[in-house]
Amino acid sequence: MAEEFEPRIVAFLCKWCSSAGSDLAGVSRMEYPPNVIPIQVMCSGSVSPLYILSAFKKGADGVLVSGCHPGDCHYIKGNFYARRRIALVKGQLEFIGLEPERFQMSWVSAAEGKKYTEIIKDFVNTLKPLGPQTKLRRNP
Amino acid sequence: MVKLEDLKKEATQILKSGKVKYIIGYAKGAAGFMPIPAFISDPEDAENLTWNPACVHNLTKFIVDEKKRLKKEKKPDNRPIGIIVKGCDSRAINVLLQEKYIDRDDVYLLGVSCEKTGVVDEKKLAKTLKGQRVVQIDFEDNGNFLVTTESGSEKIPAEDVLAERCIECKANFPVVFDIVFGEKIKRQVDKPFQSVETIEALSQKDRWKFWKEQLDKCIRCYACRSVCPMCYCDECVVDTISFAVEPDTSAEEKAQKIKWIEKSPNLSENIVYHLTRAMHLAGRCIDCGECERVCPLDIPIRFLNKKMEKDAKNFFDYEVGFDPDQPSLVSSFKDEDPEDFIR
Amino acid sequence: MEKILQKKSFPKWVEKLDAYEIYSPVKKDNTWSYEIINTPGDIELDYPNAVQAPKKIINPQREVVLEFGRSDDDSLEVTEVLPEEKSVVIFGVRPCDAKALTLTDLVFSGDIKDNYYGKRRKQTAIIGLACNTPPSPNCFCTSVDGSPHSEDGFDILLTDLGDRYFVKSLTNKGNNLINLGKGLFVAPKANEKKEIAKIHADAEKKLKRQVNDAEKIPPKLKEMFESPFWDEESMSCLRCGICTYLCPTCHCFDISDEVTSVAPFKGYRIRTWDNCQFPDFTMHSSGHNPRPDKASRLRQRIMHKYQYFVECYDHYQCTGCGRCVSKCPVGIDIIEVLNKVRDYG
Amino acid sequence: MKKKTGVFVCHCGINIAGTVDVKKVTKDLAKHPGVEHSEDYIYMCSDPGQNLIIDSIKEKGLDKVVVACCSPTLHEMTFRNAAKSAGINEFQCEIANIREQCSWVHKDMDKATDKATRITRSAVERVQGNESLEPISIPVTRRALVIGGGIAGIQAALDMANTGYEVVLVERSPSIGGHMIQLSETFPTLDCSQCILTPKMVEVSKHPKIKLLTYSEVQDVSGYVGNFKVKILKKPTYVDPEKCTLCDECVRVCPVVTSNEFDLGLTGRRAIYIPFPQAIPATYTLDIKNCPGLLPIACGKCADVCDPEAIDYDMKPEIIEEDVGAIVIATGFDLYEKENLSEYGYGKYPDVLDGLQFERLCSASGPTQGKILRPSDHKEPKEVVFIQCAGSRDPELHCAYCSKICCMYTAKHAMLYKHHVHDGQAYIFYIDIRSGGKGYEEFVQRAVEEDGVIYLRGKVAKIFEEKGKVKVWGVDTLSGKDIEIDADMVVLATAMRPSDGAEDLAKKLKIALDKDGFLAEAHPKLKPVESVTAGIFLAGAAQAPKDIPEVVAQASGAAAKAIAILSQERLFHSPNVAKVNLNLCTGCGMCVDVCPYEAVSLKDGKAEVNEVLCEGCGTCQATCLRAAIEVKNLTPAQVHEMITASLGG
Ligand SMILES: Cc1cc2nc3c(=O)[nH]c(=O)nc-3n(C[C@H](O)[C@H](O)[C@H](O)COP(=O)(O)OP(=O)(O)OC[C@H]3O[C@@H](n4cnc5c(N)ncnc54)[C@H](O)[C@@H]3O)c2cc1C
Ligand SMILES: Cc1cc2nc3c(=O)[nH]c(=O)nc-3n(C[C@H](O)[C@H](O)[C@H](O)COP(=O)(O)OP(=O)(O)OC[C@H]3O[C@@H](n4cnc5c(N)ncnc54)[C@H](O)[C@@H]3O)c2cc1C
Ligand code: SF4
Ligand code: SF4
Ligand code: SF4
Ligand code: SF4
Ligand code: SF4
Ligand code: SF4
Repeated sequence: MAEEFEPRIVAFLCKWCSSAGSDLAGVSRMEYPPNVIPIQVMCSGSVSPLYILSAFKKGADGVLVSGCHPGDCHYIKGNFYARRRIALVKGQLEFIGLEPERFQMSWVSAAEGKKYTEIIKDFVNTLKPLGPQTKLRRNP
Repeated sequence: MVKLEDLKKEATQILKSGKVKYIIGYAKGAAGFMPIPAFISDPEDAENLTWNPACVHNLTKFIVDEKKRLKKEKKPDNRPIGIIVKGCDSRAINVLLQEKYIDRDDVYLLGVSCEKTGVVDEKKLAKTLKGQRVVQIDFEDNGNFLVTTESGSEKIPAEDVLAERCIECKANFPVVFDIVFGEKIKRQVDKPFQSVETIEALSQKDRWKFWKEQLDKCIRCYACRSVCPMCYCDECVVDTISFAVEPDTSAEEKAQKIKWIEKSPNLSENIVYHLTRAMHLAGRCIDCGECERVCPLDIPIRFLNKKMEKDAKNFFDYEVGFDPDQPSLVSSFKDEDPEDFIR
Repeated sequence: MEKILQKKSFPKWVEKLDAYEIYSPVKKDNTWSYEIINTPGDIELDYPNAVQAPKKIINPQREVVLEFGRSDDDSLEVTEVLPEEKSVVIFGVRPCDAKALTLTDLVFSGDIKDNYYGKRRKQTAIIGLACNTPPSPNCFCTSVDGSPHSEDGFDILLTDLGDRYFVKSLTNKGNNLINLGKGLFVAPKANEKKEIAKIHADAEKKLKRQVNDAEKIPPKLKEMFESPFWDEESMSCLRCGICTYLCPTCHCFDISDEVTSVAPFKGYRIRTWDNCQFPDFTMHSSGHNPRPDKASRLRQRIMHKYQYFVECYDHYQCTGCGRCVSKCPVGIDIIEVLNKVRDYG
Repeated sequence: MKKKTGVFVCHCGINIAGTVDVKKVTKDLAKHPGVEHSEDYIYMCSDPGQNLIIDSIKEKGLDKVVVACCSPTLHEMTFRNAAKSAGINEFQCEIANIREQCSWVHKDMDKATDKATRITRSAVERVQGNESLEPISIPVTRRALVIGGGIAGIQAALDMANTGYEVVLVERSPSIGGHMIQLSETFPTLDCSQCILTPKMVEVSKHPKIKLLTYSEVQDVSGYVGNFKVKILKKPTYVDPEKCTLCDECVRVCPVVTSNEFDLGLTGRRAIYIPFPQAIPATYTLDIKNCPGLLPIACGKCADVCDPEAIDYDMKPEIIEEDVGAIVIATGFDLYEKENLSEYGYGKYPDVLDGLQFERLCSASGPTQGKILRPSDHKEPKEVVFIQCAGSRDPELHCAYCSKICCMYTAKHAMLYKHHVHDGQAYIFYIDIRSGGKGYEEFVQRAVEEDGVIYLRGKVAKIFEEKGKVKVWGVDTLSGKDIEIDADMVVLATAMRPSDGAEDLAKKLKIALDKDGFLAEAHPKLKPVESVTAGIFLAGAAQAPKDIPEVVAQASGAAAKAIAILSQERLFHSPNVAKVNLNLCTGCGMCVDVCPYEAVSLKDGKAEVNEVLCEGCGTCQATCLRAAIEVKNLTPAQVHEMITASLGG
C-alpha cells in the first residue's frame, strides 16, 4: 500500500512573535504534525519573494510566512511591508496557476502557541489531498 | 497631429545650440517599415528623424545605457540627452526619476502624442494584411492608420492592429516633457485590465496549462530583461549573467553569489526568473510592452506585469509613473492595505 | 538517389518511419518550432522558417553530461551521462540550417571530437526542404556561399513540385529512409528534372537581400579591430541573446554544476548554450572583462563569423538565414553591418 | 577556506532524546558537507557539556559550532560564550532548536528525527555563512537633553541631574512649569498645585548640573544614541536676567496691554512682563510681537525706567549647540480649542469656559484671587454646568480618543466650586465616569455625596446665551428626559491634544506620531517610555493624555532609561546589522524609505547604513531589488542555503 503523502512545509517565522509563539507551543507540549520546517528570520518584512519561490522550487509543498500582528511588529512596521509584498506574490502565484492553498501568511503572536499549531494542522490537512507540489519544483 | 517638421526643427535647433549632447529618436531602418533607434548628434542628421505608428521602442532604455557609460568616463560630458518619448515612455522617465536613477536635467524630453491611437503590433498588422509587405505606416485622422504596402495604400482602423498595451493605455500622451508635439486626445479606456482578466477567468488548472506551455518555451535569451528600462541593475539577482564583478569584489562575495536559478532553461528555473522579474517590476513597470514585443518566442510575459499592475491598483490604489515623488509601491504601505488573505 | 513522391503518399512514407523519433515544424500559437510529432498528419511543410533552427535538437540548449553524488560510504560517485540512443528524423529543414550543421561539424567533429554532439548528429537524419520562395524577407544565403536549394548537410532534400515532392537522397542514411517507403517512390522524368532546375534558379532570384563581394569582408575586418565603427553600430544593441541563441551556427557553451541536494549530496554537471552577447561571457574571476562593452561584443559576433572562422575553417560562420536580422529587437541588421564593413574607410 | 564545523546534539535528558533519535541525528550530521565533528551528550548546557564543546573546538580546530538543543532564547548566550572561551568568535555559534520546535511537539520518533536533522542541517548551513563579528561599540556623551519644562520635563531633568549627569533643559516659553503651574488644586488629594511644583522649579534653577534654556526651541537634532548633536535657538528676551531686580518698574510704564496667556485671556498683561510671580527664571521678558518696535525705538519707556539697565534692545537670537547622549521629550499638551466646538457656541460666550480657565478662576493667584466669579459680570454663579468629553470620544467631528483626566478634574472642579460657593449647584454632563486610579473612585463619590454634585448622563445638544444666562439643552439618557438648565456658567472639559509644534519636533527628531498626533511609544505595553529611535525617550502628556502622578512616573521612567545609557562609557550594539554592497547599489532609496529606524541614508548616490541605528530587521534586504543590502549573518545567501538544507533538495 502506498504510504500516505506527507506534505513538506517551510515556515518563515519572525523571531519575536511567530517563532516565539511556536516555541510556546513547544513549551506547552501542544502536539502538531511534524511536516513543517521552521526557518527563523528577524522580521516578516525580511522575507523576500525569492525565499518563497526558492522554497517551492526546492520542493516545498507549502510555504508559510508568519509575523507579528499589525501594530505589534518588533521593528514597528516590518510586517506592514510584508503584508503588501506577500499579497503581490500570492497574486502572481495564483495567476500562474499554483493552488492558492499552498502559500499562506499568518499573524501569530508570542502568546499564540495554540494558533500556530492550528495553522500547521490545517495547512497539512489542506495540502494532503492536493498531493505533491510539482509545478514549481525543479525538474531534474 | 504631430508635425514631423516641427520635431525636426526643434531637434536641429537644440543640437545646434549645444543644449543637448545628442538626441535619441527614431529613424528609418535598412529594410522593412520598422524604424530603428537613432542617435543623432549632428544637426544635419535631424533630417533622418521619423515619427509613425511603428515607433514602438521605448527609447528611455538608452538613457539608462548612457548613464552607465557616463559612470565609467573620467571626464563625463553631462549635458542633457534629448529623447523622444511617448506617453508610456514618459512614465518610464518618471520611474527613473522616482528611483533617482536619473536627474530631471539629464534629459530633454521631446514628447510626442500617440494621437487617438498608439503604436502598431507588427504581428497583428501582418495578419491583417495577409502577407502583403508593408513599406510605410502613418497616423491618419480619426483613429486610423494609413498603411502603404507594395501594392498600394489603404486605411486601416488602428484598433485592429494596435499593440495590446496601447489598447489598455491609461495615458497616451506624455506625462512629463520639455516640449511636446501633437495634441492631447484622450482615448476612452473602459477595461484597463481586460487582458489580465481573461487569464484570471480561466480555471486554476487552465491557467497552469497556459503558463506551463508558455514558460516552457523560454530560452532565457533575456531580451525581455535587456529591453526593459527598469531592468537597469548592474547585476540581476536571479542569475549571474551580468555579475558586477569589480576589482574590489572579494572572493567571498563571488562565492556567495546565490544561484536562485540555474542556467538550465527548464520550466522551474524559467518560472522563478519570470516571477522574480514580475515582482521586481511591481510598481515600476509602466507597461511599454517592450518585453513582450521583443520575445522571439512570443511568450506573453506582459500579462505577468499587467497582473501586478492590476493588483497594485486594486489593492493599494497605486499607479505607476505619474508622480516621480511618490514612494515606490513596495517601500510604502497603508494601514488599510488588505489582509483578508492572512490568517 | 533521386525520386518523386506524390504528396498524398507522403504520410504513408512517414508511417513507415515508426522506428524513428520524428521532428517537424509545428505551429504553436503564432510561431513555428521543431517539435516531436505523433502522427504524419502533424507534419507541416508549408511554413516560413522556424524561430529556432533544428540546432536545438542536435545541440540542445541544456545537456546533462555527468551525474555526481556522495555515496553512503562518503565517497564521491561520478557517472557520465550520454545522449539516449535513438534514431531521429527531422523533417522540413531549410538549406541554411542544414548547412549550419556542417559548420558546427567542423568545430565539434574535427580534431576534437565532442561525443555528445557527434552522437546526436550521427543518429539523426536531416530531411530538408528547398526554399522555392525565401522563407524570410531577410534571407541572404546566396551571399554567403549558400543557396535556397543547397544540399550541404542533408540526408534527403525535398523540392516542392505542387502535388509531388522531388526527393533527392544524399547519403546512405537518406537511401535507407527512402527504402523504408518502397513502392511509394518513382523515378523522376526528364521534364520533371527540368522543372526542378527552373524552380531552383527562380528561387535564387527571389532573394531580396544580399551582401555583395562578401569575400572582401574578412580581410577588411582584420584591420577594423580597433575601429570606432563598432561603437557606432552597437549604440542601440541591448546585449540580449536573441541574435546568437537563434543563430543556427552559434555553438558556444558553458558548463556548470547544478547541485540538487546537499544531503545526500547530489547533482548534475550540465552543459548549456552560452552567449557572446552576455557581459559575463568573458568575465574573468579577477573582475577584468576583456570585452567590457557591447561594441566589443558586437565586434566579436561579426569577427567570429566573418573573420576568425574563415581563417580557421575557410567558411563563413553564417549561412544567411536572416534570423538575427528579423528578430533583433532594435533592428541591428547584419546585412547592413557587413555592407558597411565592406565599404568602410 | 575549508569549513570545520562542529555539531553538538543535546539529549536534554529525555526531553529531546525521548522523541528524537539523537544518535541518528549526530551520525547524519557527521556526513554533512563541512562538518568535521559531530557528537551528542545528555546535557549540553551543563558544565561537562560545555567543556565538551570547548575541548572539541580546541582539539579539532573547529571554526564553527552548531548546538542542536533548546530554543536559542534560552542558551544561545551560554553556547556563544563557551565558543568564545574556546577561542573562536561568538558569532560562529548557532543554535538548532530541536526541542521546542520538534521533540516537544511531535510523537512519531522517525518523523521527529527527520525534522530534527533538517533543522540542524539548516543551522549548519547558516553558521557556515556567518562572519566573525564584534559588537559595535559607541562612546557615550554623558549628558542629556530634556525638551519641555512642564512637570514631566522638570521631574526627568531632576532625576537625571540628581544621579550626577548634566542636563540641558529646553523650554520654549519664558518660564518652566507647564500647565501644572496654572492649576489650582490637584486631585485626588486637593493639594495646591503651585505649592508642590514651585520647590521643584526652584530646584531646577539652582541645580549645578542643570543648564536651563527658557524661551528656546530645538532647531535641529542629528546623530544617534549616545551621540546626539542638538542645535537650540534661544530667542531674545531683551532683558538680562543677571541685572534684572524684579522691581516691576518697566511693567508700570509699558503702554501696551495684551491678553495674558497664563490666565488664558481672563486677564491682560503688558508687552514686557513676567509670566507669573514664581516664574523660573525669575525675570522679565519683552514680548517683541506686541512691543511697538525696537528699531528705531518707538517707545523705549521701559528701558528709560530700568535703573539696573537690564533692558537691552540689541539682544540677538542665539544658536546654542549641545552634545548629548540621550533625549527626553516632554512637550506636554494643549487644550482642544473651544472655538472648534460649534455646539457650544464656538467659544464666543464669555461665561463658557474651558477647564484651564476654570482652574485660574479657582486659583488664589488667579484673576479673581480665588473667588469664583463669572467673567461677564463678575457675579458669583449659582448654577454651574460642567460638560465632560467636550471634543473627546467623538471620532466623527473631533478627537476620537478619551482624554482620560477630564472625569477626574471635572469632579474636582465641581467640588472646588462647592467649596467656594456653598449655596451653588453643580451639574455634570457625562458619557461615562472613568475614575480608574488610586483613590479616584472615592474622589468622585465624595463629589456626589459630600458636595451634592448632580451627575447627568447624557450629551448636551446646545448651549446659547439668553437673558444673562447660559442655557443648556441636553438629555438625561438614564431617565430619557430632556433637560434644560439656565446656568450662570458652563465649564467645558475640552480634550487634551498634543501641544503645538509636536509634529514638527517629531520630524526633527525622526520619531513617530500616533494617529492622534501624540508621540508614539516604541511598544504600547513593553516600551511605553521609549520612542522608536534609540536614545530618545518620552514623558508626560506629550505621549498621551495623563494626570500628574502618571506623568511623574513616566518621567522618572524615561529618566531611568536615559540614565541606563548615560551610565555607560560605551554602548554596545549588536553587529548583526545591514551592510551595503556599493557595486550593486543604484541609490534608488527604497531601503531608506522602509527602514523603521532611519538607519539608511543616501550618500553620493549610494545607500549608507548607520550601524548604530540599524536593528538588523532585514526589511531593507527584502526590499532592495538589487540584493545590494543585506543583514550580516542572516543574508539571503544563508537563507537560500537554509531553505535547501531544510528541504534536502
Ligand atoms: C483643566 C485641567 C485640570 C487638571 N487637573 C489635574 C489635577 O487636578 N491633577 C492631576 O494630576 N492632573 C491634572 N491635570 C493634568 C496635568 O495638567 C497634566 O498631567 C500635566 O500638566 C502634564 O505635564 P507635562 O509636563 O507633560 O505637560 P505640560 O504641563 O503641558 O508641559 C509641557 C511644557 O513643554 C513646553 N513645550 C511645549 N512644546 C515645546 C517645544 N517644542 N520646545 C520646548 N518646550 C516646549 C511647554 O511650554 C510646557 O512648559 C489637569 C489638566 C487640565 C487641563
Ligand atoms: C484578567 C486580567 C486581564 C488583564 N489584561 C491586561 C491586558 O490586556 N493588558 C494589560 O496591559 N494589562 C492587563 N492586565 C494587567 C496586568 O496583568 C498587570 O498590569 C501586570 O501583570 C502587573 O504586573 P506586576 O509585575 O506589577 O505584578 P504581577 O504580575 O502580579 O507580578 C508580581 C510578582 O511578584 C511575586 N510576589 C508577590 N509577592 C511577593 C513577595 N512578597 N516576595 C516575592 N515575590 C512576590 C508574585 O508571585 C508575582 O510573580 C490584566 C490583568 C488581569 C487580572
Ligand atoms: S525574451 Fe522571451 S525567450 Fe527571451 S528570456 Fe524573455 S521570455 Fe524568455
Ligand atoms: S516590464 Fe516590459 S512593459 Fe514593463 S517597463 Fe519593462 S519592458 Fe516595459
Ligand atoms: S544585436 Fe540585437 S539581438 Fe543581438 S544582442 Fe544586440 S539587441 Fe540583441
Ligand atoms: S549570423 Fe544571422 S543570418 Fe547568419 S546564420 Fe546566424 S542568424 Fe542567420
Ligand atoms: S534599495 Fe538597494 S539599490 Fe536602492 S538604495 Fe537601497 S541598497 Fe541601494
Ligand atoms: S536591517 Fe532594518 S534597521 Fe537595519 S538598515 Fe535595514 S531596514 Fe533599517
